[in-house]
Amino acid sequence: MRTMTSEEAMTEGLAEEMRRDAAVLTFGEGTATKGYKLVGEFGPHRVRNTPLAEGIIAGTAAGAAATGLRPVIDLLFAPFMTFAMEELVNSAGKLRYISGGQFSFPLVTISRTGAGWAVGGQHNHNVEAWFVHAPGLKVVMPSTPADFKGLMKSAIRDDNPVIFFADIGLLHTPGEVPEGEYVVPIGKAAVRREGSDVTLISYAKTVQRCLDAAGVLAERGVSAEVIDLRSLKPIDEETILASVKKTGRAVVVHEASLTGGVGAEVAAIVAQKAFGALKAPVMRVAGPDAPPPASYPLEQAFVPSVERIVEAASLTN
Amino acid sequence: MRTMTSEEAMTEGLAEEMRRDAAVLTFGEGTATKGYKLVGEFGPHRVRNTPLAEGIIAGTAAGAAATGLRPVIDLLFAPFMTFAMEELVNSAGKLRYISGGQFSFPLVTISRTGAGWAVGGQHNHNVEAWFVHAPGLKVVMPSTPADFKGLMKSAIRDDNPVIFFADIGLLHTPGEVPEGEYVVPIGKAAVRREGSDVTLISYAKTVQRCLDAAGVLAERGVSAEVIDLRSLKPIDEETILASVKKTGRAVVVHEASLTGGVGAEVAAIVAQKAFGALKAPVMRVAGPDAPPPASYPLEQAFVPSVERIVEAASLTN
Amino acid sequence: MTTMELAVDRSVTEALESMLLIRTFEEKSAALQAAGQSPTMCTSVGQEASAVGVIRALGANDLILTNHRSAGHLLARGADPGKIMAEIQGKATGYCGGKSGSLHISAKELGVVLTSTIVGGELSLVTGVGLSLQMSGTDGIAAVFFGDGAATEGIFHESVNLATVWNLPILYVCENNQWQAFVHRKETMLTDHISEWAKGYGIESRTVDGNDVEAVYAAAREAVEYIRKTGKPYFLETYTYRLRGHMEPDDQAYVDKNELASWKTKDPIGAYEAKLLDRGAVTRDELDAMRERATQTVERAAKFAAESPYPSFDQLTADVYA
Amino acid sequence: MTTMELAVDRSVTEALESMLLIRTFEEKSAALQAAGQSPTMCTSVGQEASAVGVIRALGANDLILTNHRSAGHLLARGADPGKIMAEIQGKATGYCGGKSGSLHISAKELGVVLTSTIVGGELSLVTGVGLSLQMSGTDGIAAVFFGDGAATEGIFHESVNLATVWNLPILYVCENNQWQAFVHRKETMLTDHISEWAKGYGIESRTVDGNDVEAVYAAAREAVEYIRKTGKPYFLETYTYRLRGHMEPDDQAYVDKNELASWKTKDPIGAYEAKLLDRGAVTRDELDAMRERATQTVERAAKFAAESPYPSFDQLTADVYA
Ligand SMILES: Cc1ncc(C[n+]2csc(CCOP(=O)(O)OP(=O)(O)O)c2C)c(N)n1
Ligand SMILES: Cc1ncc(C[n+]2csc(CCOP(=O)(O)OP(=O)(O)O)c2C)c(N)n1
Ligand SMILES: [Mg+2]
Ligand SMILES: [Mg+2]
Repeated sequence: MRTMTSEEAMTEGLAEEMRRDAAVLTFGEGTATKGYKLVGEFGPHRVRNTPLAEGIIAGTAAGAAATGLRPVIDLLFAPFMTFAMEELVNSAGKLRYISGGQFSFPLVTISRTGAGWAVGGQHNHNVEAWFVHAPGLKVVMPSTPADFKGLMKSAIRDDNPVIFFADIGLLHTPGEVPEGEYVVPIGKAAVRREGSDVTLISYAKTVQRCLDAAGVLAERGVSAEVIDLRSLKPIDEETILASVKKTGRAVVVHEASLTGGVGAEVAAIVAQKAFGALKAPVMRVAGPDAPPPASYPLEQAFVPSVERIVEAASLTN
Repeated sequence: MRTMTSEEAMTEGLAEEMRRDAAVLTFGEGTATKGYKLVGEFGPHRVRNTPLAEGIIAGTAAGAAATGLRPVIDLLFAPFMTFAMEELVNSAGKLRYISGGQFSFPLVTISRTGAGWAVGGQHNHNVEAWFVHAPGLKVVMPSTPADFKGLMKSAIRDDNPVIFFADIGLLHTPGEVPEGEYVVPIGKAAVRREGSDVTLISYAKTVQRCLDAAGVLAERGVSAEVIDLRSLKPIDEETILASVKKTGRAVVVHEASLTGGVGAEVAAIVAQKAFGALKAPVMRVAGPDAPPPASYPLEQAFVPSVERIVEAASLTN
Repeated sequence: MTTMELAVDRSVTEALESMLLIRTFEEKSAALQAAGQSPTMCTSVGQEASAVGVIRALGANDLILTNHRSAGHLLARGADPGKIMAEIQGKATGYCGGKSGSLHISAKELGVVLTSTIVGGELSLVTGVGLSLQMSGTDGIAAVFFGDGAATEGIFHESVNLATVWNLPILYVCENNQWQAFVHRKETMLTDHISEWAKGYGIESRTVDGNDVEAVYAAAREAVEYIRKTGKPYFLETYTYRLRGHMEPDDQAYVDKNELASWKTKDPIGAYEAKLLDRGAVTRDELDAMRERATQTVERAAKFAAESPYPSFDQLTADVYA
Repeated sequence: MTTMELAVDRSVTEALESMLLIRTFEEKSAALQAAGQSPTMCTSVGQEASAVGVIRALGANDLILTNHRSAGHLLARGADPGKIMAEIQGKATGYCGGKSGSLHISAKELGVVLTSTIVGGELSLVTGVGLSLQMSGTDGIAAVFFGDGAATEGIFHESVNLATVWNLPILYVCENNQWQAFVHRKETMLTDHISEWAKGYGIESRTVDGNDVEAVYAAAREAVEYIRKTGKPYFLETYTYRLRGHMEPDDQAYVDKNELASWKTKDPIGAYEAKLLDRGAVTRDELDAMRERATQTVERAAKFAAESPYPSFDQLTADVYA
């Protein structure tokens, strides 16, 4: 199979959807500059640079979505979304419900986060849990180039606002991406490795760390199953619960800060709905409750390590 | 003991701290109009109306806090905080850490949320979990007039940004408030009722519903302990765990939407750290993953009812 | 009387009737609130000329965005008073099935797309609606109503600037009613006119006497023509005054008595009635008949709302997702 | 030579030396980045006159807020180049212990309070700093540096309006360098001058040639005096150009070659050297000596940074709370 980076895969997904549907357009700070190839193919009206103003970028997307377009907006880095919370949460997320179903908001936001570029806590801040806890939104955060493409396509086709997080640490790593039409459904997790003793549940860059941890655990005779959530809202309860009911043990892993992270939701689901099967405490391995530091070694230390995952999995035994 | 409403208690706490410390000042949209008595006592420089602009209200508070003042800002309703996320999260929450500890941000934000006034999803949206999942912030949400006062005083004295949520449904209910100096420490939960069979963990308006549920359960021979978290960050793990280790059963209750709510964090803590004591699934009873509707009967139905709490507690048996 | 005069004549009385309907509707809503029979709402008493003058200048395919103070805009657009009243009361028969309540009523069927009670929300959304219109290639325009308070939100700056840079077909209607809830406009800005701010962006702009329905209509007509011709946005400020409080009930204790009294003499309805009587365009009897019709209409609306059911409980989680 | 002339003379060469230090420092940083020995950073090459001219007009007790493009402001204020370089590299000896990196360096000891890399963050914070100064009753002022891009964020509108309404002692310094990362300013606004926007608020404002250090200094002096005398804010736009890319490395493929070339002829350092040589205020030998001193200083800084340790791992969770 051909390989490409996640960045390329995401762009390919966007370009294919723009080809398929004239209602799709994309804009953001530098979107046309960086996407000059898209400008070439789709013209300057469908690929636009904007002023430096996240609020109006998101608001424009919401207003356009409610009246027939399908905007894909690039908000650059996740912490900049703080300037667009009103438009994403109060408008895109709620106005369908508030209006009694009169409008829908088919839009996609892209933003980057996570360790990798040592850019510090105002560029790197994993806030996916906020959007999981906001009504009317969907949230995805892929870990492979194929999923970057397949989820981007699904996100664009979805009639609801989809918040698409790109893990900085994954953007430039190449991986296999199927040729032709390739769509990954929102709401469906992937079992990346099968196992029978413990379930490691993760998403984005820490999926690979879970896989590495599973390798280490295998050497110690522990068979770990690894689940890549991919979609954080809706979350694939079925896959999570089926696995934990089988293994009886769960470790949830993510880079976002521990307290109030998506891992809490996963742990809570497991503790309620797979309780009978649980043989051990539900463990969480996550970033500390601190902003990610810029200093490279510290930034790396922010991310759950293979050792910490192995240790947590061992504690469940 | 004298009684007053939560609204009055909160204002009394603020006034006392303004008397005690000249660095404390308060501003917001209509703060001086509604707080004309405070203007009378402390003058127009310390009690100010602002333009209608939440971002700059919060940013001004952060900048002032870093340079010697102790601002208390009124952001009115919780959904309006979406316009102030940048300033609260990226500045007040992170700039201490990012600057290597050069600055601190002693500020308090007040905002209202929750069912009670049938004002719909853009005035009523319980977003406390967002701030729990943001570094450098503290979050409180009291349930009694005494705690409104005591936590307001602690929040103002704290050298960190404190996000103070006022449950609309509680604001005008009177209750006892001790005379004189009365401070409630941040980070300390209150056991509102002791019990031995199940622990009901809640905060804000649903604490009373838990107490009512405990009454119903008692009639059925089930002894429920009721914990009022009061502080959501830091959260009082010790009190939660001590109780669940005693009862072996936990039900977490809040008005905020279920998915990704503070209840997920509590459930996760319990599932990891009290696992050995657990006799039953950790249950959550929460608002639906929807915006709160304006229509009064629907708005009321959004809030976990006594029946739902009783039912969840019964499922743990 | 020539056909032309007749047309003007009818338009004139329609404008007055529209204003009377709004006033009657809002005073009834407030009375119901005071009587404990309705939840709270904001009224636009004193600002009717702004709503009616602008909306009558729009075409049937033009789109409208409004805010928390929207009953006037909706009624001027021909909304069903019963469905508004029902929505205010959270009834299933309201425009939004009772989920909006008074604060965020939209009515797609009337082209009232998107209403937000987040002050400034309408300004963030209108650029997207304008973009849709631009991309669709029709000559439709989007009119957005917002207050002087909304103009102090940062999103105002972002919205007007983007609309100007992208040439979006938007009519910005700033209803400068001197109040931002409990704060007087003068406490929030040094300028008297929001149109002064607009100038900096390079958008065509103008302030009009918001209490003179004919002046508002004429200005809005000009603005709408300009937008259709050039594809560019236009900024119209209607200078007016909020005669009642911010939200019911409100004793207006914080309002300067002289200022209020002076603006009461400029009440857009009273002023227009006097003008029309003076011109001989209406008679006292016709006026009485109009008022009576408005009262009847509003009473029917109130009855409809009162008799309407609340939404069923399954609505609690309906329409979250498409 | 009179004492007065001498003083001017020294100030003149100090200004030049300060600009040379900034240029040398930033080019070294960029070279280290290119060599894989430093993380990325933004440079202010071409904008040195703005930083030096403004900062030299400030008093020792005045406070400064800056942004992602801050090395010039820090160095002009007398910051230790070694501590900046160490911070850029995430070393424990940097101004923020390595936690900031290049993008949000503040240095309380120099009065550089609060730096945010969120574009517009500095604008939201400065009103609070101004409020503290106002409440303290001193005559200190807060100077805030931000770009033309920051001016398109809504918070710009909120900040300038609040400062004007509340009479906060703030010097707004808009460094209009024609670029907002990869977007040309012209794509984001119809006006050429942000000071046009400022006018609407009623704030005193002015645009100055940002590549002429003496003109910037004179304008900033006047502004600072105005603020101290009136207690009111002042808006100063320094019109300049970003000669390097947005962030290292950047091939500037998207930049118009002619525009870039034309601004290169207006390089603030080259222009000032020529002017001073022409005036006889410096000799070629003195210039060479200055450059040599700058190079020495920067090499020492680079050595210091390179030899400095990374922060210890316990720093990961230190200083989250006070
Ligand atoms: C973002 C936000 N902040 C505050 C409020 C509370 N609020 C509702 S209306 C209002 C005043 C609005 O003033 P203006 O924009 O002038 O409109 P008007 O009410 O005068 O028509 C305020 C402060 C809100 N709804 N949204
Ligand atoms: C809120 C926010 N949006 C976007 C960015 C990414 N970004 C960093 S610098 C920059 C351009 C800033 O332009 P300007 O304000 O003119 O400053 P300059 O870089 O030209 O000095 C952008 C878009 C950011 N840091 N913060
Ligand atoms: Mg107003
Ligand atoms: Mg710039």
